Amino acid sequence: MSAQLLEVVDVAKTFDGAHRPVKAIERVGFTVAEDEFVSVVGPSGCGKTTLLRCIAGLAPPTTGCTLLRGVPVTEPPPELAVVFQDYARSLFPWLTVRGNILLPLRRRRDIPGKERTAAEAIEAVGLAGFADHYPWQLSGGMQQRVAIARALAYRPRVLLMDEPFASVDAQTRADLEDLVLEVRRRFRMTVLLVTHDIDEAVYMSDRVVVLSRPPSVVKEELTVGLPADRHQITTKELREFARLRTAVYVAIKGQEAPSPQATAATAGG
Amino acid sequence: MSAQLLEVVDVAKTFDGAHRPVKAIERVGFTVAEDEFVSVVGPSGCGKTTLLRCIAGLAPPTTGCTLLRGVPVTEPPPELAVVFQDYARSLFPWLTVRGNILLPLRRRRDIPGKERTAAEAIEAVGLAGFADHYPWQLSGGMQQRVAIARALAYRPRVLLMDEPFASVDAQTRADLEDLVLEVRRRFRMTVLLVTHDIDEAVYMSDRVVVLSRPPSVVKEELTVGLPADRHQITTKELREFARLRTAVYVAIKGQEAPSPQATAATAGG
Amino acid sequence: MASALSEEEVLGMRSPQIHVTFRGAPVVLGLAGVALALAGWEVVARTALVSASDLPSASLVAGELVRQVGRPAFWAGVGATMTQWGIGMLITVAVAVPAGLLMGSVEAVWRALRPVVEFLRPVPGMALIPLTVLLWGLSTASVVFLIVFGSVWSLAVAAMYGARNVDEGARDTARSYGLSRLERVRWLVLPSALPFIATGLRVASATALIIAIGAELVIGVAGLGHDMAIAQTAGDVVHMYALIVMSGILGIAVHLVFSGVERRFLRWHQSQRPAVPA
Amino acid sequence: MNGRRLRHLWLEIGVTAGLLTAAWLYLAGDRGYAWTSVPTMLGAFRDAWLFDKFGEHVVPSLVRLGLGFTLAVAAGVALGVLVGSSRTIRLLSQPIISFLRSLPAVSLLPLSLVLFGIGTAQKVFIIAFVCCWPIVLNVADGIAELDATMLASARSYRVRGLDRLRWVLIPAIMPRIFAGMRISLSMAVLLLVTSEMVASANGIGFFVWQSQLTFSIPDMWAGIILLGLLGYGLNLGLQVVERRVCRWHTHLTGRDE
Amino acid sequence: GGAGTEPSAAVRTITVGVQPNTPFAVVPLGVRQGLFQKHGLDVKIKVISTATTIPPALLADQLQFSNWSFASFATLADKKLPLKIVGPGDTAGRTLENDYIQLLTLKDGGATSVAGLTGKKIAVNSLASLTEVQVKMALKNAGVNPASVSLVPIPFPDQLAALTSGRVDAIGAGEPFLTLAKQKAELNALAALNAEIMPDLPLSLWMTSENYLQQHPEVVRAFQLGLKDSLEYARANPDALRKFIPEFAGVDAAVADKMILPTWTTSVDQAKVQRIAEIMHEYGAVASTPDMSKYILPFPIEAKG
Ligand SMILES: Nc1ncnc2c1ncn2[C@@H]1O[C@H](COP(=O)(O)OP(=O)(O)OP(=O)(O)O)[C@@H](O)[C@H]1O
Ligand SMILES: Nc1ncnc2c1ncn2[C@@H]1O[C@H](COP(=O)(O)OP(=O)(O)OP(=O)(O)O)[C@@H](O)[C@H]1O
Ligand SMILES: Cc1ncc(C[n+]2csc(CCO)c2C)c(N)n1
Ligand SMILES: [Mg+2]
Ligand SMILES: [Mg+2]
Repeated sequence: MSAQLLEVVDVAKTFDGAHRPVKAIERVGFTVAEDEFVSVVGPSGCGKTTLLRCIAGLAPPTTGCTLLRGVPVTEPPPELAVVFQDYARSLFPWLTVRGNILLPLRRRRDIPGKERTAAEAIEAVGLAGFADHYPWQLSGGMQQRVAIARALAYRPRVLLMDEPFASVDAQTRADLEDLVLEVRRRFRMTVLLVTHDIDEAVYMSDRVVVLSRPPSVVKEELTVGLPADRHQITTKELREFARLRTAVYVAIKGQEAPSPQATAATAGG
Repeated sequence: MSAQLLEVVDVAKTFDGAHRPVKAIERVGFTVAEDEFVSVVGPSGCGKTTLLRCIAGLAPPTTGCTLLRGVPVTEPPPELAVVFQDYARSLFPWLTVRGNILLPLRRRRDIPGKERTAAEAIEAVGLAGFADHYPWQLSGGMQQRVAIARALAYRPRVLLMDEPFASVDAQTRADLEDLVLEVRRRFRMTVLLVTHDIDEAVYMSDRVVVLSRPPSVVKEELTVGLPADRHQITTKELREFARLRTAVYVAIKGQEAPSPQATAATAGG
Repeated sequence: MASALSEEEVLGMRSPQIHVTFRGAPVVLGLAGVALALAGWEVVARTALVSASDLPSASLVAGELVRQVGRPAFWAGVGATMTQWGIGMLITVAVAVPAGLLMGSVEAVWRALRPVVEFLRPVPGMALIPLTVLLWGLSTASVVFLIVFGSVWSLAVAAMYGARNVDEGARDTARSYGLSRLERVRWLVLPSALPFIATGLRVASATALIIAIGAELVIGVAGLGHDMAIAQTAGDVVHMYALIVMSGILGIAVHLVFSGVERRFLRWHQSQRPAVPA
Repeated sequence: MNGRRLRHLWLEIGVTAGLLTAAWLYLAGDRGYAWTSVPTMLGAFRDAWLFDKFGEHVVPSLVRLGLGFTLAVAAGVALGVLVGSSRTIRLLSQPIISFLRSLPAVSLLPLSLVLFGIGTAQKVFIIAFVCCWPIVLNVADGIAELDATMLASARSYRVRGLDRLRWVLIPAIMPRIFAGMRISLSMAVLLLVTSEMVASANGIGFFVWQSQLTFSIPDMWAGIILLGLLGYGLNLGLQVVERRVCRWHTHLTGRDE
Repeated sequence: GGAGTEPSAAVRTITVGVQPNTPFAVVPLGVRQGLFQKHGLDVKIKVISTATTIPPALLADQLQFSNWSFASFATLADKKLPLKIVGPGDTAGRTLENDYIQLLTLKDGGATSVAGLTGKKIAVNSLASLTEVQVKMALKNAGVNPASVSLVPIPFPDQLAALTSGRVDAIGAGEPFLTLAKQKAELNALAALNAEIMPDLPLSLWMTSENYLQQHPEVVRAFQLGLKDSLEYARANPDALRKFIPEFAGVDAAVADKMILPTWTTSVDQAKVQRIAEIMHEYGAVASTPDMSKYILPFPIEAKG
């Protein structure tokens, strides 16, 4: 692992609530190294999306800051792509699937054969045949896959993903996980993934950052010592995998985990 | 179990696609008895949402029909409520959390103490303190919980839910699952749940309907023979639970399941 | 304006009336509407309500219109009006849409222009006739000036509202993928604003027509308005109403053209999606 | 945020001051018979409106404007909802609406005299008749473009009838209603002048028209300036109301950050 | 350059603004008869629908000449607009037979004399203008306090409807609406309104801008000569005028046959013109009494050189 690519420095965020200000993030700090894959997990409403928006330069933190290669982020950096949690709103309804994927590529001189790149991305997320459909002609899961395809085709140096697999079935999810890992390796991306799925966090990451309930702080950071090459079946059969999953579970719950069987079930929920 | 409450009779649905018509549902038929809890699982884009819309009377099938107590459904029946997959768009942004929950109750003479009912529902989904917030002041998972609270406060005889727990963390998800089971028992609801989570389908249901890839048909129907009282830990420790989970997995995959450990992980994904 | 949503979806109930869904429905229903209105006019003109007045009956006016249609001078008037309208609309669109989008998307621009825009918007062009004649003469230029002055604001305000209609999710996406300012205007702001601009165009095109005719009438530049002025001073009420009806017919024609264009450019839009999917 | 708001205020004040100065300097020279110098305009403005003819001309105009605009909004929203909600009604009414919207206001004057006589009603009719169309169109289009999931949600919970109108449709199209109202309000001020062209012996429009007839150029400008200020003030008020009513929309479009 | 006809070298094209009313038809009629061509002018007629556009159009040299009225000229003179009266048009008739602006009521229940109009509503074409003054003078002449009636500005075309629907009790109607009104409804003619002001009231005139006069006095003189010929032609050929009106002003031929025609004159009565300005001032239609003589050119002006 090389130098720190991304630094989240004491970020705090307070919103105007209904009656009084809502402190969403108390104080969160962690770093992501070049080419690292970091997952962020935490309870619903703890500020994961907010944090991602701060890192992407889409919203300023109330206090603290985020740095990319040591430079404070105030605007979305060009080498970064985001898969938004609210995928339906992030797709442009006036563009087809292909149009949505091609749009960010317009200015990318460094990507030759854009049409082919887009077609490959569409194919890779299992949407071959739907390139000319509009987002509103697709199911929820299909829309979410368009958003993923767009981000992958963009080949960013840094990829931020906010629960990108929430709306797809288990099989598709596993395929997409492997797709992201594969693309990440091929194009040397640094990835920050927000997920509610503990297995997914462990399976995909080099490190897992666990956030507390709001006002949130970093509750724990776990380094995932699994072999770099992951496989849906063999990796998940490893004892280390089971140990890590339990460790994340414990970090979230702040208590001892139940039996492995139940943990798997609950965590998988 | 009493008579058939809901009948899905040979429903087929074709959409105008980009180039040619897209046959989403080939021919789907099943029934749901009074007070039964049925889950529908199937790959992304197989027509689950479409099916739910047909059952709710929100869209007509291309051929076939849906019956509620033997009467063809052409309009959303008064005794039915829906939790939409696209929860963000199903909430009214000009109403607060409380306002969104109270609006459907306005004309419900049979629900006394509406304010209290709404407050209880908000509390139950873990949003106490957010009653006066607007949907856009909430995180994705919180919005999804508002949609669930609205449906539960409405106390429908039939509840249709389209991936209602997709955006919440594992712990919240488990809590919400139990909440729905509890409310369902208390008010004797019939529930049809669309989910991508095999564990969830087995844990919550009396029966699981597995749909094929599009153009979809019913691939398998599995009766869940677990004791009526479910518990997140003990139920999931049952051998029968593991057997059913694998059965559903096999039905979806159409092949033998991998080792239980891996199945749990993947299915839980 | 062809709606995507079925009546039930919008009204929240199944409407009791027969669903008219055959192919020629727009034309047949449209004509039915016109027939209904004409019948209403005929009745009003023939009953006591205004019988003592100068309102001629629909049949009388229709007869006059048919007579006028055979005269080249009539078509010269129509042609002149539509030419002036066309030039005016071109300038209006060219100025108002970019200006409105800019005002809607850059707060500083809006604040800088607000005093002028909000002050000039309610200034009646017709009240500036002496100034107009002094500046542009008794000519087409005067009419075009008044058309632009009278309709540019409403379209600009529509475009401004449109530009503010960009969904935050879409905006964030565009920003995070580093779309340039120009790309954002073309691929994000413009499509988001299009529905408002489409409405604004329909409003402005009718306003422009009204102003064209009014300006011709007042300034005395060739066109339907000028013919109206002559009919008016001559006391030829029937001719006058025939010309008024003609301006309404031009309004329908203009509407048809614009809604056709709209259907082309807003195919993706909620309002244009197929009604009850087959 | 506060700093930005202050900067915008200064920008607005600065630009206004700059433009006024430019106009002042430009009009100081002889610019022809239809112009007059800014001091002369301001003098005429003071003589006309502070507060000599205020009661005589401004008050009746404000009454006509208020009634006409209110009627335009009410009729516009009602008609717009009706037209936007039903395909049948829309197809039936579209040609007539296009027809009525294209009638020159001046040509409505004779008919308005016949129908409403020579009082306030006739002016209110002229204003309301012409000003309701931007609202009708915006509302009808707004209804037609409502999000399908949102409508399905209302339908499945059987929010219908007046509840649906009050709690779903009207709030949802509020941005459209305001877009229409912003255009209508300025049009109402314009139409004030047209409506006061005939059968009127008072009102700002009458004053402007009379100044023109008698070639009192400074008075004409005094009237025009008052109309501009009136429209400016009313539109500012409308914007304040809009900001409060459409807060949710501002948030959904991310303009609050 | 044409071969043959007389002053071909000097033919000059001018644009003359004319409102489509009978009193102003004299110039287009003269043009039709070649009476301006005779004096070296190729006249283009520009039909003007609104009077307020005329002064700016003259000042901007969009028009070289235009029709106007003496009463309204007092308003222009009051504002010191650089315009000049180049010649007369018509004067008013003296009786109900030949005055084309009349005070009318409904035969059915309307007042039968001016004295009966106390406290009533009367429609006039516009306020602060000759029509207002006319009605007020008629009332005063009949011993009615003008302050007791309310004058409602309703344009000529809409007056009859206002009368028959009872919105007003009397109208001050001018041709062609006078004839039209009499055809459509049973009416009492109470007064010849022009005659109420003074006998032989000077009505229409033709004017140009001071600037144009200075630059092209010879054209002004030529126009005056053509105008004079036209006035004389119109006086001598009323039937030619009646035939010309439908084509020029769009008036129905049947109405044109019955209309009261203008009384043409070839001189400007300075004293009467000045008196008009005084009356306009007295009745508050203008702010001062301008010296009208400063604006009246000799008819015709002397030829230069
Ligand atoms: N615009 C806003 N105005 C007010 N409060 C907000 C706003 N956006 C977010 N919040 C609050 O900030 C907190 C964190 O929200 P955020 O969306 O970051 O959570 P999250 O971790 O992404 O949750 P989830 O897993 O449910 O998506 C929530 O309590 C929410 O109510
Ligand atoms: N409005 C539409 N126009 C055209 N095709 C549509 C439309 N809505 C749905 N479809 C198609 O119908 C199929 C089923 O869609 P549906 O939303 O029912 O799937 P789903 O099972 O709910 O999927 P997911 O799990 O991803 O939500 C998809 O292939 C989709 O492309
Ligand atoms: C605002 C305004 N509207 C219309 C006119 C023109 N005008 C005034 S009166 C009249 C005829 C009816 O009397 C006409 C056409 C104007 N100058 N100013
Ligand atoms: Mg989130
Ligand atoms: Mg779905």
